[in-house]
Amino acid sequence: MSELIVRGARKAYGATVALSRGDLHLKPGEVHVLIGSNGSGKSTLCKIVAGSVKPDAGEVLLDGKPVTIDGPRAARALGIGIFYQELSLAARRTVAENILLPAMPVKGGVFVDRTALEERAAKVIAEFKDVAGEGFAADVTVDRLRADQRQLVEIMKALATEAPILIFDEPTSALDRAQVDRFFEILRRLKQEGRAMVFISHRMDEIFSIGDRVTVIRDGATVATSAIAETNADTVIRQMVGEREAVFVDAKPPVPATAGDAVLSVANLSGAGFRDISFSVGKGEILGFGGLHGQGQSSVLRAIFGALAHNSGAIHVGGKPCAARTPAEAIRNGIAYVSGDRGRDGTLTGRPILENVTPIHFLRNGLHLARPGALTALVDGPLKALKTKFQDIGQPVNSLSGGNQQKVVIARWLVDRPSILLLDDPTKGIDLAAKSDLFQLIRSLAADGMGIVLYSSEDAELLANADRILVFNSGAVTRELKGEDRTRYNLYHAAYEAA
Amino acid sequence: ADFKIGLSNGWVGSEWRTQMIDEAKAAAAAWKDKGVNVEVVVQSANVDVPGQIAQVRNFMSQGVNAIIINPNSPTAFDPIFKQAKDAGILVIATDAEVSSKDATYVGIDQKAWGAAGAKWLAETLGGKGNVVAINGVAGHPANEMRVAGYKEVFGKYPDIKIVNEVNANWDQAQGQQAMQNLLATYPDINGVWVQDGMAAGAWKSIIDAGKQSSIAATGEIRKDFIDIWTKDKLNSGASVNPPGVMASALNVAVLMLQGKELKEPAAAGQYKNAMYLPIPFIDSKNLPEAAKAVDGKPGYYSFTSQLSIEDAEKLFK
Amino acid sequence: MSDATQQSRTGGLGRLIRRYPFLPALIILVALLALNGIFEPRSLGFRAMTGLVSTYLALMMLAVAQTYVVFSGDIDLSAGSIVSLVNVSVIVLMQKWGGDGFSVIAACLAGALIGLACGLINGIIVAGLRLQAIVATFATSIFFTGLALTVLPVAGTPAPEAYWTTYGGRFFGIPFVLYAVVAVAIVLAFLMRMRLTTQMLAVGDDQQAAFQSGLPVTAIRIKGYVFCGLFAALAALCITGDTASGDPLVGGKMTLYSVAAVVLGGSALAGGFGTVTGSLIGALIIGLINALVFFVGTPSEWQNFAQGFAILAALMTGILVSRGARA
Amino acid sequence: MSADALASKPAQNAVLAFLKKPLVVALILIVLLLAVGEWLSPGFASPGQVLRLLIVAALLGIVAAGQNLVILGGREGIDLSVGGIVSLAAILAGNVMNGADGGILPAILVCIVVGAFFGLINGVGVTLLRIPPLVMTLGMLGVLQGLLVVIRNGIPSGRAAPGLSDFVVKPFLLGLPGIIWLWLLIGLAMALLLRRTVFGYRVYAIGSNEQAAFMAGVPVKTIRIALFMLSGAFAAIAGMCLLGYSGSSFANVGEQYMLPSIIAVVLGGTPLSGGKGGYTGTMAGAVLLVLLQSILTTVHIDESGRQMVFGATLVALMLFYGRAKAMRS
Ligand SMILES: Nc1ncnc2c1ncn2[C@@H]1O[C@H](COP(=O)(O)OP(=O)(O)OP(=O)(O)O)[C@@H](O)[C@H]1O
Ligand SMILES: Nc1ncnc2c1ncn2[C@@H]1O[C@H](COP(=O)(O)OP(=O)(O)OP(=O)(O)O)[C@@H](O)[C@H]1O
Ligand SMILES: [Mg+2]
Ligand SMILES: [Mg+2]
Repeated sequence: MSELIVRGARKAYGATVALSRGDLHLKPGEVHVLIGSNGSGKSTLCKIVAGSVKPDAGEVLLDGKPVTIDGPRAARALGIGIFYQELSLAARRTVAENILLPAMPVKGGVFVDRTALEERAAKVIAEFKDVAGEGFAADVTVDRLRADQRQLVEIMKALATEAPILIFDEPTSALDRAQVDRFFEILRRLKQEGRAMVFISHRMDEIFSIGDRVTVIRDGATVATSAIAETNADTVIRQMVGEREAVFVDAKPPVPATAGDAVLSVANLSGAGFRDISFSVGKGEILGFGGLHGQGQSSVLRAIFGALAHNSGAIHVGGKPCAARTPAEAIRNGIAYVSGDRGRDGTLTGRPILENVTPIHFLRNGLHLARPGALTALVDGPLKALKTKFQDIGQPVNSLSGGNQQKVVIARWLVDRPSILLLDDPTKGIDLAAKSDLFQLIRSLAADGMGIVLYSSEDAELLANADRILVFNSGAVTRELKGEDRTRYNLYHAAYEAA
Repeated sequence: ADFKIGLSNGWVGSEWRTQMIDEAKAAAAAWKDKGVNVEVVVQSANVDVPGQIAQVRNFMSQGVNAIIINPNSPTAFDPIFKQAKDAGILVIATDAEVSSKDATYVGIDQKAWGAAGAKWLAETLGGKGNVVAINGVAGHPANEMRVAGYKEVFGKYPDIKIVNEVNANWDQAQGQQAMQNLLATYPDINGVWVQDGMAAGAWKSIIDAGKQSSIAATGEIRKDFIDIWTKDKLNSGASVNPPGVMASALNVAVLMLQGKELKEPAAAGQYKNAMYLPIPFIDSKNLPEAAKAVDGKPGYYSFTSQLSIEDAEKLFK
Repeated sequence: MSDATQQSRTGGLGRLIRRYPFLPALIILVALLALNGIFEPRSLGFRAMTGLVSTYLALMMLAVAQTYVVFSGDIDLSAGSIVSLVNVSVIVLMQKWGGDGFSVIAACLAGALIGLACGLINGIIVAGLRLQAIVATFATSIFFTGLALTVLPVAGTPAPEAYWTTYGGRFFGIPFVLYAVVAVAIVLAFLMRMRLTTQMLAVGDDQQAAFQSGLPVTAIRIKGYVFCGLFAALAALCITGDTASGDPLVGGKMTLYSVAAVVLGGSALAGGFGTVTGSLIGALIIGLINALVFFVGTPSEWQNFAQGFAILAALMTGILVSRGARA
Repeated sequence: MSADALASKPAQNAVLAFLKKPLVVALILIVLLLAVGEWLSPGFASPGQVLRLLIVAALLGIVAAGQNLVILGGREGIDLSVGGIVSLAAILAGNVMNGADGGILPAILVCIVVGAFFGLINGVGVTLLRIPPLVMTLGMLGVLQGLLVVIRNGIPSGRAAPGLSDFVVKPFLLGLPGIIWLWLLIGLAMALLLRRTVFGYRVYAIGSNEQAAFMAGVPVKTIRIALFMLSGAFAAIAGMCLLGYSGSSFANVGEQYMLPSIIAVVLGGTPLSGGKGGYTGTMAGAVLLVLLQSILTTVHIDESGRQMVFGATLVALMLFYGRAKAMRS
């Protein structure tokens, strides 16, 4: 019914080869997982199929016949719908308009058919009704939605195409568990209907719970395709990393380090989206923030960092009061903040890697002159420590893959060591190997005496790396999990109970 | 007040316009000595044609007796002037002619103005030589009339050749640049016909190139330029478009409002509604007098003249 | 931004403004009308109001024209010179074709076509060749002005009386311009419901996203410029009616006013948000500010400053109010 | 394919990449235009004439320096008020010096302070009130134009000091007038500012992603306000030089620099979206623009024809630069 074959797809951006040999065989009625480390070319392959990237070579066959896809419109006409990793929403249009933007119902040939628009949008929205969260409605503009809700809109937009072939490029990276479950229910139903779906995620559990077959892509080339039932996480990871040593996320809680004096203490902090938050982080400690998405974890971190106002409460850094009103002030006080939303808060798009790593160094040292030579030597260490892949320090940061961009953003904080590191879901879109590198580094930073707060939307990550976990619910801390209490069960229990 | 007169000015890009309005205001005040109270209301701003039409409408809303306008367009005001006249308002245009048969033009003949400068230049050059022209804004009626004026005169001198004509938008610096370019490409220029403030710019380029002894060029009437003219003994001549034209128009307007009738109805010009004022001319012969007239004034002050009340009265029955 | 509580902080006014982005402009307009009325009661009379509309109808049209490119995040600095070009073309054609009723209509149609062609050229250059809108349309504005000067080298050439007496005349006791306003309002109401409008706004919001969603982005932007050219032509027809003559420089100064009117009307210059209704109001605001400055009795040398200052203040107020409500 | 051919391919690419650099494009076009000018009217490319063109280009180029900074700072940065500031500075400078060399220094001070002051207002409007720059500076242009009328009504307009005029038009060192040296100095200063100072790094940072820069501790507002102040100051300096060029101040002298200063920046390879580009290209862009205008003045055709050729040529030139990337890459 809708069998898609991609053969030898190739795409290079200047010197960077994004995809050297992309092969994919997608059958009707399956969820086909595409997996590979950051920058391996998954998104590129998807965009080629969806028509938004022009391949240098390769062919696409639909039901056995070669087709030319010369743009997103052509792809749609061929029955291919896509969820874009970076989303494709019009922020000031309503949810309903966004969902049906690619194919607005019209009457009289040119006028928007509002009734049909609302009806059809309502149908798709209804599927996520109880998990979409507060403030989600058909007539709300997208700019008023949270990140996870926007991702839902993008999912709905893909679903509304009713295309026989659907591509989902990391659709779950911002969703909470209930939303993911609902999404998977829908995928299973579509599977029954005989549709073909590509699904990309860096989360192993998701892959094994929804996938039928998996294609592994490494360094721009398809490595292997196998049935999910006939493979396991270990094998997949080995295929992903190739010769390199396979890495695993340790699911067992580490032995808690003995926390030193408090480097950061927060008392009764309240503001927009959080209230009455108190905690302290000791020297060498990794404090985890857990709970469902958007329960105030990010806001607290941003408030400490001076990027969000707080109404009341006290923040002490190294024993001294520090109520930063701007990030600059917080940085001068030794606070670092890594945002998961690198597109918005992180990368200086279009600028060289060097310029992306240096701003904190300038600020903390009160510099006025910049000497590129000395700076290059300076930033080399942190970039290496994170195993950042790049060709040239003068290369624009956006020519790197998402994961490597994130590493560049993290590296900027490591040039001059901060005393407090706030991690706001820092691994969004980072592959497993990179994650493992990152957490090793974080642990060693902690061992050197840094105080670290880690908010992660991935429970496994939190359980594996945090010494202590504060569970957030509706803007308040509802539980503290220490030592042996740090279990998945306790975490879920605390996260889901009514606040 | 006995009469309320609206003054409309649609462009404020030069001191000349400011002086024009100031002189008109002073002229209105001078009527007090004659026992006539003339109140003026002024609208003066950079506006486009619709904006100036709105100015006229605002005057109509205020119920003025007469409107004196320095129009941004010769033809665009036909409909609104008709409405004004229907409302019993006297309309007088000055400085630039208008086509409306419901208005009277009181001012100089721009074509004759252009011709006067050209005639001086042609005679100074002895009827032969290479001439360039630096004009104002292409498509602007006053500019085109002046151009027509010099073309007609130069046409009568077969040995005078217009080698190039450029537009410098009545901007002094652009006039200077244009002259520079022209001097570079036409080393054998004998004469330059240039108008208004651009003349000062053009002369600066001529002086910078050290050609002031070999080139004759028209000049302008601001004190700044008259000073340089005197000091450097430039070979120049300038027709005068006095900023006093609006004051002259005001004097005529008041007499008309008093119900007096013109001896000769205003019927000159292409639109048959003009009453032309004399165009003074400054050349080396009367330069000292002109210099004396502007002595002690600021640099931007233009040499001026106007129809006094007495002069104006002589035009009426 | 990432917090649930953000949502609940929206007052009733905020919701109204989000639904009707031109509301702040409307309030400013009403305030200006009231002030004009206080300082010169006659300026609110039927005659004066009709006059205001007939004079500023051209700027209103041009503001609408500009809005259609602003919707998709573009700008057209040549809009005013399109007005000039169409104005002189229509005048010359009317004269050439005899000036009777039929030729007047034919010339108007030709004028619309010329506007459309200019818009198409802009669209192809900006969207098709992907040049930066501000500089590219500045370049085409120079070109169009040159063209207008070729068509009619000097201002003049009266329009046939049939044309401007119609524009300035009355039918069944109601001025023609009011019919025109109603007709335009109806047309705009239809245009607002067009899919194209939504698509333009989506393109203005995020061009890449719109493209990836499968919208024909280039075509949509070109259509925006074509609309702009068309409405600029309508503006030219209004100017021709109000001035009854041709002038190759008539529209030059209107361009920046049209941009100001769009912003005054509450549209986002970056695209993705706005209404044509707002732009119409914005154009009237400019007109009323100019009138008010005079009626208040501002000394002549301060008038230009007062106008500039008042427009700047209105621009700021509008932006601040609507943002305050939206936040 | 032989090994040779394989080896020469990257070299070819390097040449092609070099030829595509905006600065190189501009320089090639400049040479081309000079040749065309000389061919159309002999004497056009003579050293003296080129020097005079450079003086005019320097005036534009100095305005464009500020414009360039504001554009680099991103967030649709643009400064339309430079037209008004140039005029204002020319008038103020004339009044302050009023023909006396002793007044030059005070005039410089007054101009820079006044220019920076209006830049400050622009910057505050753009950053603190978050008015889009185009709107803010357009409004400011209206205010400045009004202010010019007020000022010219109130105070007598003065004259350039001979020293200032000499500085602009008379050869000063190596046959070049002072203004050219000033321009070169500004070029050098801009290059250092943008490439070797933290300020410069920060300008690019806020130009490419303001929010990210803010989160990395860049004082976003301070920098942007500084950019607008610099733009005002550069426009004011240009206004002063313009006074020196024309000898006396008058009306709206500055308006002719408003949009051309933007064009010069674009022709120099700085896209209006900000965060990319530099001033060296802009200098070439200014020369290119002035050259084009001058060629057209010397050709004997109607003004209407000149304008059409000018407009069309500008569009054609822009095709060499800053074409946005195709959406489907
Ligand atoms: N527009 C672009 N310009 C230049 N290089 C690009 C561009 N898009 C992608 N690349 C490069 O292509 C490679 C593959 O990128 P792609 O986005 O397909 O990776 P991915 O597998 O989706 O990674 P991730 O898991 O981080 O999303 C990367 O090395 C990236 O640097
Ligand atoms: N609370 C906030 N959360 C997220 N982004 C913000 C916040 N406040 C400001 N920003 C972003 O950063 C930009 C600059 O903000 P900011 O006030 O505070 O500059 P600044 O670094 O403090 O400059 P200065 O120190 O000179 O005042 C804003 O325009 C906005 O985009
Ligand atoms: Mg990807
Ligand atoms: Mg990616």
